[in-house]
Amino acid sequence: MLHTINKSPFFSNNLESCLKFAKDGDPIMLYEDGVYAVLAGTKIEPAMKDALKKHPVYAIEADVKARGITKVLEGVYLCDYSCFVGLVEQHLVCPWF
Amino acid sequence: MAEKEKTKIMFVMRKAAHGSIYAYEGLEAILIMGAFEQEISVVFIDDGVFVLKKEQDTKPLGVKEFSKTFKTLEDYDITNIYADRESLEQRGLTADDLIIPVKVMEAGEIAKIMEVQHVLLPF
Amino acid sequence: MKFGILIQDGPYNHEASDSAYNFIKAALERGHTIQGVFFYNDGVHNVNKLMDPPQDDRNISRRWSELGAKGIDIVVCIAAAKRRGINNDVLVPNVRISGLGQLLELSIESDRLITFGTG
Amino acid sequence: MGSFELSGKVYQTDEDGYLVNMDDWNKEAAEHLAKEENVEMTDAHWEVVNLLREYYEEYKIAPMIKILIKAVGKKLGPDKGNNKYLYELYPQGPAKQACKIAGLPKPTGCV
Repeated sequence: MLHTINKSPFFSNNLESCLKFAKDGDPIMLYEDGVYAVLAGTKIEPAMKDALKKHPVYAIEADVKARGITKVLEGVYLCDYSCFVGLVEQHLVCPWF
Repeated sequence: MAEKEKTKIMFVMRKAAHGSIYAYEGLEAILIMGAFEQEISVVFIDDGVFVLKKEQDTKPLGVKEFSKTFKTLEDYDITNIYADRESLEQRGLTADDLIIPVKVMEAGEIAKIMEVQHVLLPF
Repeated sequence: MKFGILIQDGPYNHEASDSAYNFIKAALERGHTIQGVFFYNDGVHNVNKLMDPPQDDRNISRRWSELGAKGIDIVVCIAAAKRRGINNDVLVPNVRISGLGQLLELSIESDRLITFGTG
Repeated sequence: MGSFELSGKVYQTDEDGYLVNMDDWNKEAAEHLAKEENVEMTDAHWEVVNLLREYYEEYKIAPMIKILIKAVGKKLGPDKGNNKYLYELYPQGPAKQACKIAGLPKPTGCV
């Protein structure tokens, strides 16, 4: 299952809920304000580092760049919409709104 | 997918009842889509569990008391209705506080049911 | 593959319409079919032809109309539309109003259905 | 939008003749709405209309035909809980006509 998140983890519990339900190995796609989760040096960094051990984590690069996020957590794959589509080809989508 | 195989569609309800329209329009979607005899299921997670809270009195607010409409789901043979145990517990609720019977489950069990769906619809 | 797209929120207020559009473009480039786009909730505002953004901004309703012109089935939920004052008179071309049964059909016919919205 | 007047009271209706305010409903209004639908109200007709109102009170929704048949069957017996019986009473469609006479909101018909 591919989990998609479009809200900042500083604003909503969507990422938290996603991590509770996601099975080890499930990919996570961060887009829109969801990409704030990849910012290094924040209070959710420990949770993200833990998540990165269990899940491939992707973030839409256009959203990351648009938000001035330059310090990206190590291990996050920055990707484009083609890559997003590629993940949807392989997985059922579970959106966390 | 084989022609006669029913499509598994799960509604994932994570938002409370009256602060936004998602829960209500989600319910409308469940009722219409439920009439086409596919395999519909509904899961209540996070604030979604508040949608089923008993004793809602919407008269003072002047909006429809649609929590009662969930009771009609069994007429549509929609009986696969789940709630996340932890979401209930964190909100001080138990299954007895809800207007319809639900299967209370752990997140891991719910995730397994999600995985076998054809479509997950968030409301 | 056949993709179905559900859009639950309106244009401009939120990035959902842009993300959906970018997703669809990428899917088409990868050779996939967009089985249909279904607008529900405030998503019905996406295809209002009265939309008139400033010159230097994207025109979101025109985007959907252009995708419709390419043969993609763009459907607006009638119940959600009625509630919000959207009817045939204000729709951009190449878009139609229909019922939630269409969302069910889209769910059945698509290999994957993906939702964009605010929540 | 339209309206009709009975015994000095004005009832607002929508473009399809449904009552705008459910709370306006009474037997007299129901008789009037039935006449507009060319339905002669008998005890059998009232049984269905009353059941619809009870259903709405309990579930806050007008049932679609399939569900109405189920509910009628449960409440009034299997000989009445079928398409044929209900269509004999309400030839233009029980969900539509009986709902209108019962003063319920128009079925969304979002199918």
